[in-house]
Amino acid sequence: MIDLVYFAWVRERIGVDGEALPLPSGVATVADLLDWLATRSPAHAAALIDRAAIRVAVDQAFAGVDAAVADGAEVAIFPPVTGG
Amino acid sequence: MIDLVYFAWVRERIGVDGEALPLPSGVATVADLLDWLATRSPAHAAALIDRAAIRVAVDQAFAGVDAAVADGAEVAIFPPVTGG
Amino acid sequence: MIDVRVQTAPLDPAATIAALSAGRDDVGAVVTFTGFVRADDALIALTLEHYPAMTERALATIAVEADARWPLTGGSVVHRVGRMLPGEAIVTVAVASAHRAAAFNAAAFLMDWLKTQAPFWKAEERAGGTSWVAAKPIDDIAAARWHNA
Amino acid sequence: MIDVRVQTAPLDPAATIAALSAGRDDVGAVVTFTGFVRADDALIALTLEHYPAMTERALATIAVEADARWPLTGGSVVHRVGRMLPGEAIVTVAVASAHRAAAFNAAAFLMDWLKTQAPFWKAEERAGGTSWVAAKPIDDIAAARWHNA
Repeated sequence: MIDLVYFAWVRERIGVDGEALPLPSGVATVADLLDWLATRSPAHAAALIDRAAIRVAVDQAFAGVDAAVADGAEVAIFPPVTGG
Repeated sequence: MIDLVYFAWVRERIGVDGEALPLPSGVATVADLLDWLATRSPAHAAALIDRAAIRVAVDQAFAGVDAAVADGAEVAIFPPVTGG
Repeated sequence: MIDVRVQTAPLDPAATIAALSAGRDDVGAVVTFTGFVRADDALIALTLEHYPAMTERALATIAVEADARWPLTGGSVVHRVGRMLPGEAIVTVAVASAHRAAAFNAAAFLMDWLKTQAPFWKAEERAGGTSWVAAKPIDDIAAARWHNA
Repeated sequence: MIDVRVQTAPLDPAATIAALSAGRDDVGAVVTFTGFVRADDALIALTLEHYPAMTERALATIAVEADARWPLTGGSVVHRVGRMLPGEAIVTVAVASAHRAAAFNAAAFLMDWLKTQAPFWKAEERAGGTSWVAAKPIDDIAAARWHNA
């Protein structure tokens, strides 16, 4: 399983704060994960369509699209941050 | 007459806060004034011996050694500033 | 040591500053930054969302980084989350050091980092609805200056 | 508009900051610098002397300069003079703007200027006697960066 958590407009477009899903075989990286998630529903697809506007953290640390995603990870998906 | 005012160790070495003196003929610039003042007493000479450590303001504005000194001016003599 | 905190309660910048200098005789300089909600384009309110588990880690990491880069005698980063009104403070960064250059640089560094690396998101509420604030390229440029510093 | 003041009474940095943001909804950023007396080498007290007639003119000039360089919504420079003890504030500079870069830069500019162009002199009082503080070349270097900015 992986714990997915969503923030800001990613959360709003997908429609949930997060979800726990079994990690499919063949999903090894952040890029793989985003590709697979986008196929899950029209809402997921809409949220993830502009990959340049998507940022990801794996286990609470920023991760690039080539970063590994392992079973048991917490993967957060959100737009570029705007705090401060 | 010119109004001379002294600050910090210039004041301490000369021994007075300031003095009003008639402007001698031949004193036209800040450099002339410092040269002339240094001849007035051993205390003046001691205060003004290191010209690199002396700053001057004419009528409340920083002035270089070539600046003009006219009758009626207020001339302040002091070390480099250390506020803030 | 830089204290970091996220809270929903209103900020008290004055207390933050006082805490850095009270009872100390080795602090020569305190620099503070406080960010406020502006009523641009008839803004009604600003809501700050964050990612709590990551925020704690991220704030702790940057506090250690600032301490390593500059000789600081203390510091504080307090970021507010939730809904806030124009004129209210969003964030206060305060840094103390013996000398002013370290305090100015560390405060600017912490703010540039908060703008680009801390998991907070702003939503603007106006009469016509609520919209998410877009990240500004100028903030990435400002943050990049520290990479080679 | 930047308010400038010289006083013998203790400074109140918190009040200075509050005054820049209270009741305003156009202020996005307030940066403050406060300088304190440090007890270096067993310092007992610091006495600040100034040239009152020139200080007023000089502070007014630099306030206009800062306003011309950055889009500020307000500011304050309060410098204390007279005798003060370790831990007491010597100077508070506070600058408000819509955005943080202007506030950070204006505050640093005002401090660099105060260090090099305002007619104040510090005397340090220790058990062995009182001595005048020497100007630091690094302050001139810091001030010079604004000449071409």
